[in-house]
Amino acid sequence: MSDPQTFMSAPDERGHFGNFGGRFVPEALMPACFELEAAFIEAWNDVAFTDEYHQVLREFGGRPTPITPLTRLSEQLGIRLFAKREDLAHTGSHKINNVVGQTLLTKRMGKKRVIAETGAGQHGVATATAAARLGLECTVYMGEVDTERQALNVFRMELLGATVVPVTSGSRTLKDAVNEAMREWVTCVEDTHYCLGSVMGPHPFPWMVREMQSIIGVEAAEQLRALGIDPPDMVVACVGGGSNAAGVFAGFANSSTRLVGIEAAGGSAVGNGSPGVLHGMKSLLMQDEFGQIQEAHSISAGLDYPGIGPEHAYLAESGRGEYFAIGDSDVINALQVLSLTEGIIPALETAHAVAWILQEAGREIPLGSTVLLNLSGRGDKDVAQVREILRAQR
Amino acid sequence: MSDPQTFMSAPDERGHFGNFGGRFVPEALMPACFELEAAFIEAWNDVAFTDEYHQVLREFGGRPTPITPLTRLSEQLGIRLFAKREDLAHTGSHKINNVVGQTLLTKRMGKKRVIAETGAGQHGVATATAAARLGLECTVYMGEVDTERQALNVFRMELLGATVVPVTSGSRTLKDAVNEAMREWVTCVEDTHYCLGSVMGPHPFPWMVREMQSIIGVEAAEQLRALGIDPPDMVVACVGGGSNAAGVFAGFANSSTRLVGIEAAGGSAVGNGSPGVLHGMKSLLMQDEFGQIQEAHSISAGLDYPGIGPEHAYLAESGRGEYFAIGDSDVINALQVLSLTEGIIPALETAHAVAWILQEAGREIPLGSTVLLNLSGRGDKDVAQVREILRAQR
Amino acid sequence: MKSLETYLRALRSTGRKALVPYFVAGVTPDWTQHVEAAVHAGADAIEIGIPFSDPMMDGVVIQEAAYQALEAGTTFDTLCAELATLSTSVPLIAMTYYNIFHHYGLERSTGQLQASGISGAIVPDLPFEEASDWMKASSEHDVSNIFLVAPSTPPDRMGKLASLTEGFCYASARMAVTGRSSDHGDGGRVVEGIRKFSDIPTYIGIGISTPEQARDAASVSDGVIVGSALVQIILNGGGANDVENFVSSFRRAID
Amino acid sequence: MKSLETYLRALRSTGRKALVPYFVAGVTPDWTQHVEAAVHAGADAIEIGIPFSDPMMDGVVIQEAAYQALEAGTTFDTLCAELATLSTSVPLIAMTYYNIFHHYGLERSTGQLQASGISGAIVPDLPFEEASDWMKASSEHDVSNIFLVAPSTPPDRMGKLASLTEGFCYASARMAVTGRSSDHGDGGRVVEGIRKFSDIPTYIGIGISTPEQARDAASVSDGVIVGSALVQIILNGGGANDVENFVSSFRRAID
Ligand SMILES: Cc1ncc(COP(=O)(O)O)c(C=O)c1O
Ligand SMILES: Cc1ncc(COP(=O)(O)O)c(C=O)c1O
Repeated sequence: MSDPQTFMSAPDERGHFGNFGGRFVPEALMPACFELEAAFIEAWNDVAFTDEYHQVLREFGGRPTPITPLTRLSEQLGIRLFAKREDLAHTGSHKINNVVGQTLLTKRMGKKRVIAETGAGQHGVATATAAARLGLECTVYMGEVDTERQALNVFRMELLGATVVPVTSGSRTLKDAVNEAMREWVTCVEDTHYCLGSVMGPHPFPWMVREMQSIIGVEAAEQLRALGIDPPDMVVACVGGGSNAAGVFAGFANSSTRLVGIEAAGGSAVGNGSPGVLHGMKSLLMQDEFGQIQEAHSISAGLDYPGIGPEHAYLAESGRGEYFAIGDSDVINALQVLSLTEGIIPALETAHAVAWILQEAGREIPLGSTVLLNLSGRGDKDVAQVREILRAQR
Repeated sequence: MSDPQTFMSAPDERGHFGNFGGRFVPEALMPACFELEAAFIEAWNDVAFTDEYHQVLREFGGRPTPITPLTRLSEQLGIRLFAKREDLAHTGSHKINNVVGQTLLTKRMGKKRVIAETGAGQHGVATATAAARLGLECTVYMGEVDTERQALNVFRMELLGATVVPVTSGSRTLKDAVNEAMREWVTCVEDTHYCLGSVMGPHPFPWMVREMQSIIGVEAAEQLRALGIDPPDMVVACVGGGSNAAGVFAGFANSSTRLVGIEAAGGSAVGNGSPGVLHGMKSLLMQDEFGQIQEAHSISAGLDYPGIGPEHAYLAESGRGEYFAIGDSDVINALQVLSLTEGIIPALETAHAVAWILQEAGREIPLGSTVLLNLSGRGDKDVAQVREILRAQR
Repeated sequence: MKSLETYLRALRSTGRKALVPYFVAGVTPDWTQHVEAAVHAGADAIEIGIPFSDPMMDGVVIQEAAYQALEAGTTFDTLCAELATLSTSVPLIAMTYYNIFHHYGLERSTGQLQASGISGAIVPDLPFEEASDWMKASSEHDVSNIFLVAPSTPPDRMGKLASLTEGFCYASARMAVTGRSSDHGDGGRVVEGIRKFSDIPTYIGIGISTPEQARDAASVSDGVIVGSALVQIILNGGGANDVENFVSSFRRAID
Repeated sequence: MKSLETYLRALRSTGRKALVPYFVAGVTPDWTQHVEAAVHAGADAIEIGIPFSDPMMDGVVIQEAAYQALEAGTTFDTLCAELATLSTSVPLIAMTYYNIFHHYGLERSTGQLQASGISGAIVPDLPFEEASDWMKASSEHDVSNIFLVAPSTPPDRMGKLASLTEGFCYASARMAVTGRSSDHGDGGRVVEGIRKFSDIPTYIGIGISTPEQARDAASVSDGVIVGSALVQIILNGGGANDVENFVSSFRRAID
């Protein structure tokens, strides 16, 4: 079970990572899942496809993203800290990797439209972006509460030609946007691909999205090797659904590197969750004693999700991955520290990982360790919110 | 005069590009200009320095930025259009190239503080960023009107540890921020470097900033060559002070490529200006019949400047560069077209260059031409403003 | 053969088309009286929706009802206790999402269903590939495991579902979640497909909202399931009388 | 030697310290009366600020005055016309930024200065390296070209400036723009430096705002220039009387 070779390869044929994963969707969607799985496997094994995917990420997406040595912070913490700069990717986060892959696949499947869910709007903007590039139609489902909180991102998607549909059911946030996207997908599977935004949902999504994000880890491992670090002692990433974490972990799964995922304390599926079934997957979920899904509460919209991707549940259960949680107040501080010390304003999601490193240097992270932080996104989307919070504190 | 070899090399020893440039500053600042010139020449000829500059831009700044073929737009316009993606550089525009160079130079000169002017805040944020990375103190002068219009950028600079000083003199915008930064520099030249944000000001700034931005053009020429384009028929860039244009032009100055700069119609120093002296340089300026400088008026804060860098004035006068102007309404349309067609929301500044290409394809730009657009920055900073404008139009 | 299927096959053999109304448990305090009214008006079986926080297969009407039921404190335990007070002659069939049973425990869930007089379960987000544990547990408690077949289901898969489903086979009339559309959809085509593989009773559901649609659907199948249209009446404040009138009108249409 | 220098050398030879008040032309409609009042109170020369939109060398007080003057419609032409009405015995010295003259034309500017009775010019953003055209034009019209020397000016450059400046040499008391600070600054050190190279009269300016500061500065130089403190009085609404009192107080202090 702890043979590193067994981690982060393909799931079993029904999409299981150990006890997690699988495919829990209405019968009407099963054919679409099969079709997608077949199309993905076929495309992913076709060099022409993967070449195009890599080319688009290079020419359009801004890859490879650099590794930045965080020199001043390293000195302060007594570790050697590096950042993988997904904040420099087009649209400002790792989300572009996945949507470039999925929109190319959409075209290859002969579909002319994508739908997507979004929380804060990062995945929605990324999807609208990749769709615009290919001339695909795009509809994005977004909780009504989020459309109000993130009105500018709604406008951004509209500028990119997408239609944004406010979701008025349930808590009117990300979780409900996923439900609604699934409902809509049922009605239009013929010509529409559901471009899911993280390593969650029914098979093949968790696997496919991880594969499309693994470019982060593959690049990072190579870049660190060039710096003489092979492998680093630890890789740290924030975890909402878990796509940026899965992507970076994938480059180090079969090494001695400790893989550390940081959840929001108010959305901690590993820390506070239990096995369950939601959004097409079996995974760890925050739920009450009768299996009703609980709402997550986090300062960062991208981690405001009561579940976690099934492969992370498996990594957690098997011990290959370690998962910790960070509360809202530490997050604001971490954002400030990284900005002040290194000139990089991280996304609030990313700031969770930063906060954990600040907290654990010299404790969970032995002094002198080499640590790779996956800097999943930039904080521009968050500065207005952070400003309000800091004002309220004063 | 039109021998391409004579363009975009060093200015004469007093900083003249033809009839323009030079050094028009209070006597108190002359020694600082000499010191800076000497330090720049010495550093720029020291491989250790240029290596570090390149390394920081690579590891921290996100260089090289890619060239994106704008396939769908090319098809629509009947030209072959490519974009140099400065929007993917750290902090979202080409401004980072210059500030990385100048802050490294600041440290090398043994100074521990930088000051800067900013209009919309892009150069201010970039300077604060580069200063934070090196632990330099940073003060940014910003017109009071702009601090209100761009409150989020003020907060961003503060997050990065900079002090933002609202300038209450004159029109309380960029022009006055430059005046104020110069006034302040007089009082603190000893330990403070003035990190000027464009190819303007007294010698050596126009030359130094162009050199530090020329990485754009050098990269682009090489990248296009790899695509079999050597050289392109035309390079198009927006022009405020002119740093992104100078940077990209520098890669093509000694070729047959047409160099085209696009000013804002309300800030058109070439189209509506005449020779004059401002902010330490002789250049083309918008001024009234008695030599009072006029306020520029543009939808885009970064082009809201009544002057232009002296080397551009020279390129315009000599005919090596061609300069045109674009009005506000075409800019909004161009921003929408690029977003919808290619999935890239450009900065309003950049959208001027896009608008000109949309307008002139098949006219000034012969069908079939290969054209490089310098995509100087991303539009995230502008979406709130664009939203208001489009709302007001409806 | 589990008891539900025996019952429904016998029903069909009388020539009667089955009418299966759907209720959300706990949506109002008097919801069990609605169930009784439906039976009184001629329902042949009752689908009991167990509310779930994230009803992915349901449209706005049932979402809203589930939300109200949860807000009112409905749990699997409370609704089972209420069902125990119900004296009705027709089969009860649970409809909910897998997480409810998975979290409660499969063995414990099916035991409780049986104890509450529920003889079948529809779990729309549990495809047969993932259902083996559930099928094992439900077999031990005489709970029939009812699968849906969708218009998109390919023939080979249809055969598999037709052979696995117990009690009846749920033919989805359309590619949509509950409560949408107004025509009678693809139900007939789906039923035709199922009948190539099995003679199990086949009912059409999803989007049947008028007596006319029900008549059309019943004419090509063994019965109809009526959900959102009925739940809407209850959300509008309708009482047992309204339920009885509504169900009666469907009864008359399909007889 | 141009006439201004002849005059100022003669003044020095009498043992009198020069007092040079600064006015912004056009800041109020009666600004020329302020000039006259200053002369009446004992000013030895007058600095006439020609307002410019972007006064890079000036602090907030003079900025504000220049702004008001421009708003009132002051131009190089209007202020010269007004100066022509002035009958005063002391030299007038223009102070402005290079763009004003550059745009008006160097030859035309110096001609107009001369015609308006202005015998010197301070152009703080025109270093000698860029000044040859200007020096040529001003020579043709007996306009003395006055250079500033700053505390940061290195010795070799000081020598060059001392040899080029005409009329007097402007010793900047501090590294600052006009109107700041309260001590007497580095003026003495700067004057000392200049005197190593030239015996031209040397006046201290920049930040001289009280009679005490003026006395200190005059004690180590040939005269003082008083700007912002005086302009502030006018911005506050002060009239010719207030100007006269202000200038008198400085006169008394340095005599
Ligand atoms: C910058 C950033 N990081 C992380 C996340 C969390 O998603 P995931 O866990 O799938 O990487 C998001 C989601 O919006 C994000 O925008
Ligand atoms: C994106 C962008 N482009 C262009 C400019 C104009 O500056 P320059 O002409 O120096 O490139 C700015 C200035 O803020 C900018 O932010």
